[in-house]
Amino acid sequence: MSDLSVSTQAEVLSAPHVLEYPYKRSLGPVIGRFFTSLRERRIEGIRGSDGRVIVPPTEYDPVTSETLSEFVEVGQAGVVTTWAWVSQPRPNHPLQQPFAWALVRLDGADTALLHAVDADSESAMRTGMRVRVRWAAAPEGGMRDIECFEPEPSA
Amino acid sequence: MREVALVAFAQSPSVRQDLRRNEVEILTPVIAEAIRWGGVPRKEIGFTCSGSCDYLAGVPFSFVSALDAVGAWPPIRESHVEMDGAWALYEAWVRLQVGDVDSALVYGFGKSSVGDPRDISVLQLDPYYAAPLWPDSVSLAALQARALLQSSGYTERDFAEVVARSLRDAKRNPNAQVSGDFSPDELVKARYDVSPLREHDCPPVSDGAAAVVLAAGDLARKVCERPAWIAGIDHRIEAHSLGARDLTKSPSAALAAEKAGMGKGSLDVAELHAPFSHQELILREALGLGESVAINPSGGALAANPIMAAGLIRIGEAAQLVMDGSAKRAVGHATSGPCLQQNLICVLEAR
Amino acid sequence: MAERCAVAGIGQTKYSAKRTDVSMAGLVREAALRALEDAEMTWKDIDAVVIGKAPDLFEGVVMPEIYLADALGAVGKPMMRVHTAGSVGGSTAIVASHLVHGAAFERVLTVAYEKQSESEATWALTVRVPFSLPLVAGAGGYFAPTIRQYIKRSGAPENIGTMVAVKDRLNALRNPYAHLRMEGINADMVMASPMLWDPLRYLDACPSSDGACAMVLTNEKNAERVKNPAWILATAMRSEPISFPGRDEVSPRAGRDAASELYLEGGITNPREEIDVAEVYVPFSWYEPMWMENLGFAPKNEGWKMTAEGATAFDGDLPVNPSGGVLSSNPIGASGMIRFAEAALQVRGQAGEHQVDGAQVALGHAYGGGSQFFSMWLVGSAKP
Amino acid sequence: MSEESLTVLRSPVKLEYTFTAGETSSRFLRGFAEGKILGRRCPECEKVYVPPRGNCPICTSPMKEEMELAHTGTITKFCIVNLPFAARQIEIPYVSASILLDGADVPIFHLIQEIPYDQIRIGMRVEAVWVAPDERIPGMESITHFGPTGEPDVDIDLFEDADA
Repeated sequence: MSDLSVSTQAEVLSAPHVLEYPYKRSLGPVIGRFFTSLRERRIEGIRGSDGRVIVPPTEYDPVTSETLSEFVEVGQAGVVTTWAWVSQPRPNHPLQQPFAWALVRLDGADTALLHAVDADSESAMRTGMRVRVRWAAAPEGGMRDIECFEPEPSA
Repeated sequence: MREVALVAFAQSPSVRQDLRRNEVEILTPVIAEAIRWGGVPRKEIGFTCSGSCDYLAGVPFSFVSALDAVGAWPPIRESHVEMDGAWALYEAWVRLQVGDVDSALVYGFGKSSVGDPRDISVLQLDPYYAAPLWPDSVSLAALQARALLQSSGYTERDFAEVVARSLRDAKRNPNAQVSGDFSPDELVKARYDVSPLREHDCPPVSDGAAAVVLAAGDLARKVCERPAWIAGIDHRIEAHSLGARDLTKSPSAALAAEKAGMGKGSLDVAELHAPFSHQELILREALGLGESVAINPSGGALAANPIMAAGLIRIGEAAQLVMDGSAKRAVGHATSGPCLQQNLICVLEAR
Repeated sequence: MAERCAVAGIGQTKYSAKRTDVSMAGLVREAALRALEDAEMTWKDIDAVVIGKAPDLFEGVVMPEIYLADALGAVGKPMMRVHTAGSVGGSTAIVASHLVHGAAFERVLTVAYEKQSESEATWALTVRVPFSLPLVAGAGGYFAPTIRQYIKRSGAPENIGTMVAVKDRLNALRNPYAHLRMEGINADMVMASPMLWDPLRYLDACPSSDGACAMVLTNEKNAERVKNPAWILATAMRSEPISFPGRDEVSPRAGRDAASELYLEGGITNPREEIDVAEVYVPFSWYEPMWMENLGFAPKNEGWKMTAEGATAFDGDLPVNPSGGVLSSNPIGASGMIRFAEAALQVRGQAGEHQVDGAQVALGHAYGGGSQFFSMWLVGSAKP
Repeated sequence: MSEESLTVLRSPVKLEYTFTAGETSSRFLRGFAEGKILGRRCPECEKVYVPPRGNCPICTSPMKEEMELAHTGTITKFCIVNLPFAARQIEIPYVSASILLDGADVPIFHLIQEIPYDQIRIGMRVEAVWVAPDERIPGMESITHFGPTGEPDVDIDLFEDADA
């Protein structure tokens, strides 16, 4: 494929430029509670206007935009609804060895959570498989308190 | 609704990396060509609106220096959206409906080669639940592609056929960055980027710009032989969290098409802004596009994807076909956000 | 005349240095809900959402409308994000009014915000770009030299800036939403604050705030169901390049042209007499006299006399920034919309403690970039 | 683990870019390495821009004609910066000023030194002070600052409008 990059003038100057900042994000009641329970190795969803349990808990209903407040604890294992295999992880990815991104519908939840699955190979992944949480050793508050998911050992 | 038409469209050749020129230097000749072709003298343009993204350039206010490409003196009526130029076109269309202004210059530009668009796109995501995991744009698109494969009869070969057709059509497009003859069988053997998407299922990294001139009523007829009239234009957005959406459907595209009156007549051609091959399949279904509608004769975003201009280019390409008489009724589509979360439909027709 | 448009609802958050009790969605939601309640509407009554904010670097969230769709009830609706630097709050309101004026939208929610405590304003404004010297030290460093030119050209006495800084902070004491509420503010306090960018002292400069402002704009039919809507009499926007030969940065032509178009469209021939109150974008004290001239309220080089004579004070003949202005609250992306909204509050008679008696016609004004983007509107209590 | 609920998420963001000066700017920057200040002239408006741009911001015509500018000029505006902002790289207080170089029609932006800050004024004549020839690099840092020339002040007529 003819990828044309125009750099006929060799002496055009270029220089590295880094945009970096340690943003400090205030969380508010819903996200704050979710991360607090994550730190205690519990996962809480929130009930939407139509009764669906939404995980992770959104502050406002995705359909009616109503303010949500009723928390519901959900399971720490669930079903993969879709996945994608990363053979070459990028520096910021949650895992640095080949892994799968997945949307995981946890037991008791009606929507899926986006996270990484530490599977041995792409062939180990399929929609509908069950995976469970692998908790981070030292939680700091945030989605990475879930280090990743791992396939549930078949019974 | 006041009659408004596209009377000119210009774009820069899409390139992997333009080391020679900065954004303004790429944009200036494109705007000059659109103005020259649009027939409305620069100083008489009633409104100017542009789309760009600071983060793409890595500096705040990158759109301010772009004003130099427009010649904003004496001072002009001007606005800017931090969105694809297609939304700047929508704002200009609305501005012309007010009635006190008869023409508008719209442009979109971006150099995706300066930063890494796969990571920059992460900062669009939910800053608490998604962005901290850094799921890059190809990873999210791959999740959508897998969901489509599971829920429909489509196969990875169908993805490859979209790519093969696009890159073959792109051979006739002088501004395409990637083009050529590839067989679907050959393409499905290529290595995955993030499975199930292969490198060619994904858009190229591109530097580029595009500009359009809009004119209302008699002015459009005066300056353009065959104006591409905007029969309808609308855009809609869906909920953000991926886990709460049905990624295999595009309800916002379907709703925008309905509101824009796309179904009120047969279509000759559709330029769909589908940066990933599987997204064209989702959009074709959402918009009910049958075999009779030519899809992406320009090669689409798979052949050239200057972020912040690629959506405007779709509308420009569709309008171009109406203006040169090869299409009577066409649709241009633009998308924004992860996995087609927000979609705009612009219906163009000859009158 | 295109479809008439009016402000039917206004919502503001309490502006403060840090809102640690809400997420970004929570912040914009607070203002939007108050605007809906003021307009006696709910989310499903809204046809479209237009959101505005300044550079995304402040919060590190690119194109935040994508994430904020649910919070602002935009799902299934058109949603747009305007960004014209400092003037964005104003231009966002104007874009929203065009959706009503031109494109037959009946009820449009428009919101502008900034949550600057997620990073530091000065960092975002002084990102060091390769091949350029790191000389600009925040907005104050950019505008102080132009202020010096004004002082030299107009012969204004040195204390005019201090007078504006005191006046706006006194006004803020009458505004429950204001960020800075400095009891006992006086000239000595301003003069004692450290000189940051000569001639601008710390108290000559605006604070960095978290905050959001929202309005519901409606067409004529819907406006009539609301008690005392603020009717939009005129809007204007102008832009000029940041640097070209002979540019008058003290009183940019883009501001003058926008003002003359605004007054023409609004039927104003003598702005000083016919406009009852003005909310003007004054992020650094000296910009009040400069904008008085740019807006045609005072002849060239004489704007400072309005400040000196008390004309712009709360009880003056043209009260400027009765809300306390940008000097008292500055969530950058929202500051322009706050000016527009406060003008609307005045003509609706809803400005509470800082209501200017009998205000019938009010000006909302915003500027951005290197004094090169201007957006302004005139609102009135009577239907045009 | 502390008991009360979490209220803040630390979310570091780091994005790397390769910034390209572009053709016109690169020639301008390279000029400094050779001790030159390069500008370009618009063929239509006949105004000289420094730093030069690919096209004229007023009439947008391409600007190809390059010329070398004098190293002397006049201060059109300035400010004494005392703000201790975190990312500063220059000791405060420092004076940054707009300097209209002789022969140019738009000012450049640089430091003023070698004069007590309270004596700096608009209209003052200044000249560039360069680093030693072998230390020059393609960038404005090759000029450390501008210092007073001692010539009498100029009455800058700054405020006529360009009615291009």
